[in-house]
Amino acid sequence: MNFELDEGQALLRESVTRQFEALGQAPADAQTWRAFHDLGLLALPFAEVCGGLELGSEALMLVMEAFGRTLGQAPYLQAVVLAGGVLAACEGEAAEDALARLIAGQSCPALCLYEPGSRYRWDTPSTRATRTANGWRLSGRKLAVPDGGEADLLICPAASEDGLTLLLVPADAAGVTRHIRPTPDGRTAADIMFADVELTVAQAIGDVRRNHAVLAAAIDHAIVASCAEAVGAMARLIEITRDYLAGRSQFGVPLGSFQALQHRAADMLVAMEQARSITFHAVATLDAPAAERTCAAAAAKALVNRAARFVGTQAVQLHGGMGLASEYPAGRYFQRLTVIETLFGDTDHMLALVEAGGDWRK
Amino acid sequence: MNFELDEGQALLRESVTRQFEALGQAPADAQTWRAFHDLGLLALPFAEVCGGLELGSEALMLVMEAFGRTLGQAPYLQAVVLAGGVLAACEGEAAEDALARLIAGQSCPALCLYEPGSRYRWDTPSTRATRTANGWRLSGRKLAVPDGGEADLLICPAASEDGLTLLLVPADAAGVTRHIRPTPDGRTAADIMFADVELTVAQAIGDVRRNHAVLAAAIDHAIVASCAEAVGAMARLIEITRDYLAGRSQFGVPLGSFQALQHRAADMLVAMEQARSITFHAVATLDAPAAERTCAAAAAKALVNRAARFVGTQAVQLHGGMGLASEYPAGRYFQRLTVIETLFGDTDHMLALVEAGGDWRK
Amino acid sequence: MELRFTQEERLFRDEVRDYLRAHMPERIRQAVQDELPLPRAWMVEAQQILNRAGYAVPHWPVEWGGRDWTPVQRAILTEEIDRNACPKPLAFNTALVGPVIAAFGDDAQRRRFLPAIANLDIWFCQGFSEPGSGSDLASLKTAAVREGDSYRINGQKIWTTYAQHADWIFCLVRTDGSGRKQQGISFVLIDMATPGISVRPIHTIDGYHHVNEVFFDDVRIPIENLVGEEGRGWDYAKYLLGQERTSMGNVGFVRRRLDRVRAMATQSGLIANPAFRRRLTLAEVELKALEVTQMRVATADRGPGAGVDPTVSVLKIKGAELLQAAAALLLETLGPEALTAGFDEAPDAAFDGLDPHSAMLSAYFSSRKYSIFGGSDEVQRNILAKAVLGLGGAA
Amino acid sequence: MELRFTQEERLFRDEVRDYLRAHMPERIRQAVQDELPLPRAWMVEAQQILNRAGYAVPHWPVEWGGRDWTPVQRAILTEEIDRNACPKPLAFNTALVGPVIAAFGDDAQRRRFLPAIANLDIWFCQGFSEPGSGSDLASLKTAAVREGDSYRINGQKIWTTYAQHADWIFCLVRTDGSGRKQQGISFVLIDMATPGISVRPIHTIDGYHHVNEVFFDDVRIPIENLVGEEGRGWDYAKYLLGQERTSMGNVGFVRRRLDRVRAMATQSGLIANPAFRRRLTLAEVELKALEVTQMRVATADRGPGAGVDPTVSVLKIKGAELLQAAAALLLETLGPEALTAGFDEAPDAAFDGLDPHSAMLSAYFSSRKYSIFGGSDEVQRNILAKAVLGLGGAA
Repeated sequence: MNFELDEGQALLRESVTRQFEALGQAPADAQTWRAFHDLGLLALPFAEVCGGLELGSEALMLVMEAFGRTLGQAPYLQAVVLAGGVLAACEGEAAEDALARLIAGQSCPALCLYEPGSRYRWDTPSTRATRTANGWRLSGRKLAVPDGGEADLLICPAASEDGLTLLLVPADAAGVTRHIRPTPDGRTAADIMFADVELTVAQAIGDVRRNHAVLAAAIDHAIVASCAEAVGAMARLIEITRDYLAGRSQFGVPLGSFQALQHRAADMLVAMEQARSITFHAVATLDAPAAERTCAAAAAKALVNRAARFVGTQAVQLHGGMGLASEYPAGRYFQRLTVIETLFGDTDHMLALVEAGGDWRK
Repeated sequence: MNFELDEGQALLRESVTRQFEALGQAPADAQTWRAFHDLGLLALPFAEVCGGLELGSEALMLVMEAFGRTLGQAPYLQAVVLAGGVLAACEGEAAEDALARLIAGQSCPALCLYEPGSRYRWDTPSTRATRTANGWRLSGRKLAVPDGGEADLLICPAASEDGLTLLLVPADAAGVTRHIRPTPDGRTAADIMFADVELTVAQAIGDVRRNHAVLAAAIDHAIVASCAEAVGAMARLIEITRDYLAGRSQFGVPLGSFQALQHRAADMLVAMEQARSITFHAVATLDAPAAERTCAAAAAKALVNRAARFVGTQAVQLHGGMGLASEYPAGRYFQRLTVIETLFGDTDHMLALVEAGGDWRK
Repeated sequence: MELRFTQEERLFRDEVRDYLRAHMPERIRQAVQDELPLPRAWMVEAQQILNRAGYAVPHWPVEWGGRDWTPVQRAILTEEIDRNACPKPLAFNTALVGPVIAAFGDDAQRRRFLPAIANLDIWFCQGFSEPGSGSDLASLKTAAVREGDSYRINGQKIWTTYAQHADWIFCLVRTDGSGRKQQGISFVLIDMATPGISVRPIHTIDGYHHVNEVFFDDVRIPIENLVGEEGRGWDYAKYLLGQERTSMGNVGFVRRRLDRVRAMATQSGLIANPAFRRRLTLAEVELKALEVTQMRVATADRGPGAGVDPTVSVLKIKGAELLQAAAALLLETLGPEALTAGFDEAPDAAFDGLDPHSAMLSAYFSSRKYSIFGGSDEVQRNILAKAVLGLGGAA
Repeated sequence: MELRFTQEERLFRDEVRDYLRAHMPERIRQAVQDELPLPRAWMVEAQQILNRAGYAVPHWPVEWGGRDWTPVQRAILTEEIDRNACPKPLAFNTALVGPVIAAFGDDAQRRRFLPAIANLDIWFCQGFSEPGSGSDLASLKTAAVREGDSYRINGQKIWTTYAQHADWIFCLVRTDGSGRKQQGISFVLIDMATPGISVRPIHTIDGYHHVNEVFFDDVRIPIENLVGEEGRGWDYAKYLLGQERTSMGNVGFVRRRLDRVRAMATQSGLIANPAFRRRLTLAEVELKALEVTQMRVATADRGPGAGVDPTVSVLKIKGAELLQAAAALLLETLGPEALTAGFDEAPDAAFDGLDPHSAMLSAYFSSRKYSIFGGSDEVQRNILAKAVLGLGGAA
């Protein structure tokens, strides 16, 4: 056991962070996506046989942490980790093609998980897929798909007579309507209506007997990736807060000399370090059997959610009015951390998942 | 609405506090009980027709607060508020006699509520009362009766063929065994075994159709009284902590000049004042319909429990090692506050009671 | 000691409630209920409805529209306004500049401003904070130099709420820089239409535009706009701190938000989750305590000028905490839909047809300000440590 | 980066675990499991069992019984000792006085003391704190005056754990009062049987007797009992702060306590209450994070004398918090029976037949000490603010 980066990991972290800082926090565009492609980020988690780099979970964690530190705006979590994770786990030509286009930087897919009233349960969709003469007809409504407005390809889980069916739907297919709404982190999410969308047989990917497991694995990977992103964002936000406290005076002395504020900052650090530790544990457990993996991912997200809220709100508090202004960075980190809190499940949901996993404590 | 004491209340508070301080924290004895009698405390809550002073809930609150401030050791909460409350609400000669003896300072009764595995539910006892030719036979086990070792008369709720039956059992009756154990506040509690205790018909007091309501009312009054005691203890503990911080130096400056400690003390004050407010609300609701009264009492206890834990643990923390030593007052207040937390129900139980009461928010 | 409302107080409460429900338009109450940002015109309309019944400035001197009410009555009014989802009177007008003009202004100022302030015919904003002053208000630098019959003002104010709506601004300015920083501060009124004033919006993390920077570049105002004596502005500002005590807990606001959480959670079924329910119940219990704390503060009212009552700090700290806790419950209630439950519309945009969900995430972010502005949590704890606990001299 | 245990590390863990389970008597493990105060003889017995396998002082120099293990192995040992409910080696001996003698003592001291310290043949207690010193350790006043070949010592120590059991005490004493308070402090070893020493018990709120006051009244000790150089005691004390890092989180202790809570709650049915279960699950999740934090601290071990690693403060703060949270869950699990679940027996009283419940309430009160002793939470936060955040100069 050893927590030091090896040479390759240190190099990866350095180059990715430098590149992300250069890209800044402008909305992601085609050029950004091209840069990601050239850095190898779009191929990073995938198996070599699919054209991926197969760099492993630790590498993905480092990339996500760099995202968090720099408040990167690109839909990497959605397209590569979540949707890409599903595509990579499904056999068949359609999924393979879609993955190849993602890796080549030609496509940006999105997975549509939640529905009105579903809360964080994704495994029993109300969206229906019915068989037609030529393939499938899809109807239903999916909610709050992060970066779903930027996707050209939607992966839509639906209930069919066969079971949990995964359908690949081009975003511009007839019958697809997207309502794209801004989210507080300066990005967007889409509410998506599928109204009698006609699909071919080939557009149903995967195997209904395995789809639940495929989705669960991809979601767990995305949960852990979001934890790493949050850890990076918290670490940077604590630095920003420290600099603010050290640089600003009140009543003739630096803010950072007030012990109550010092101790608050220390508590933020404690929360962040604990979040980092549990994220390490979840990364180390990503290849474990499914029940153990899901427990570890949920445990990590539970603690990361709590830390994100504490660090985010206290950073704003320590910044005073400045923390509330959108033009200063502290508030923007708080906004992204809050968005991450709402992804995949809040603390209570995650703790319930841990409990459902039975005796995960070893 | 007005929170200032009127003249009589101010006088009561002053005289009771002075008397309690004179008695000190020595274990309660017959002399203490005599002093209580002479002060009118044993008659205070009871109706004038029973020989009581009928001073009202506000007066009882003031007395209990003075108890808390001075860490009074006498079994007043148990004998007068809880057991006395049951006796006063039961008709019949046995209950009336017992109450008269209590008021006269000749008896010290106790109510036995909990059983192995019952947690804080008192309304479905496993203790059984069965009819005999001459009256009743009582068998069962009651747990952790506060000050139950000092009682000469035990009120024991039991299940019988009639329903919830209340039996008056002399503590020295054949078949009664008490295991008296010290509690952390320097007092004692008794585990009590009733093994085929033979009782007369007259020793069953009250009316099985009303017993549940009688117990509920007495318990609610005792809950609110315990809240007032905790408020008094917290207020005094905060003063003690303030004096310690102001009087003690470290690194060449008074402890009280460290802002982190100041803010902790301020938070203790906030918690105590909120506990005081919700106790006022509960006192004001003691005469309301039962459901509303129980909700208000439970709400008060929930918040008082939380405040007691925060104020108690933080007072110890701010005292450092001194807070852990039994011979200094801070730890003893913490001990009593912890005991109060365990009386009648912990925070979770109290919140569940509030929820069970339906729409208590008005 | 009388821990319950008296019969008279209950009747008073019913009277207030009946008036509010009868006269406040449903569209305004619904918008307040949904925590949407209100258009300026609606806020004026609402205050005039209150003022017509004497509900805008009951704490003022009777000759200027005040009512000779008990503190409990005033607290009941505040609570009913909040509970019935009515907009509160604009605090800058009724709680801040109005009482100062009433107490320290001259007769001409009183006649000119007080009726217009009460009726929101003139909208005032507040120019106290400056960049760099933070909680150390007295370090302000905006300078007013006497030149004949006028002052020439240069400097900058920040966090000025509703400067974009305001007709006038009341400012603390430095008229003398020679003594202690608390000395040489004066209290002046400035017409926002005066040449040399510019307003720059500060967009906040709730997605809205409430606050601003206000710049003064050689702004000339007549000396008649000085309130009271030159150099005593700090005293007047401290006088203000003794005012507006009963609304500091935001009790009614918390109540509305928690009621909304319960209604939404009941509809969605989330209420069946006991872990969630306990958190909601605890918040409701805390709120009940805060209601009593508010009444304790209100009835301990020691009149204007009596200085700071430290229990107000308990109210302020706990009120902010509960408003934030309620906002967090709102977020939890929304589930994944929280992601898109806000940030959809520009402020003061066409108002009809706004998704009632749309302001909820904004409310979450906006709630952070309650522990920062109006005396931060940290300042309140300093006050408690010093005033109540006798602990002081801290860094 | 290798976030999992290696195959070798897993084998090592199994080896340790097997030894502990095979050799540590069940009565001792049961008493540790029940958090009962152990008789002195049992603690000696347990440490000798550990020492026989080289488990008492693996971090010492190899020539004095140490093992040339990796930091991960040492961390695994600590955790397995805790997890299998074995008593830890007496920290005063193995983590504190031993390493100082090994590093700074002379050969005679090493030969005389180190084997006996490792085997608990000599029991040391610690004389650092004094009345009035609190966290400001260097303000100590106990004076050692050189008189020929001996020191004459006068003064008082406080919070001396197990002074009633100890054969020797290691003390910081003032040998020179002229310079800065950190100067003129020396590190000496004192036989507790020396005339002039008296021990007064301090009873604590957990109902037990762990700590004491120790009085020195003209106590004479030979100068051979000075460790290292006169006047450098403060340096040696600081050296100690860099030691004993991996056990500061009390990870295994928290684990045992939480396991006990879960077992009791499962038996009583309380586990069916989701609100309770969430609290327990959260504590377990926090503990899992703490286990990783502990390994991070262990593997970042920079050797003796490298000074303070601030991440240790995270471990210390969070370990205490979790131990206290677990104690609170224990209290909740007991329900009304908490009232009588402790305070029943005198310390070191006849050991058989103690109710296994009897120490639980004691555990609740005892847990408070973890955020006070060994560098209070407040001191740890100061360290973090200064060392990691670069914020300093506070009052």
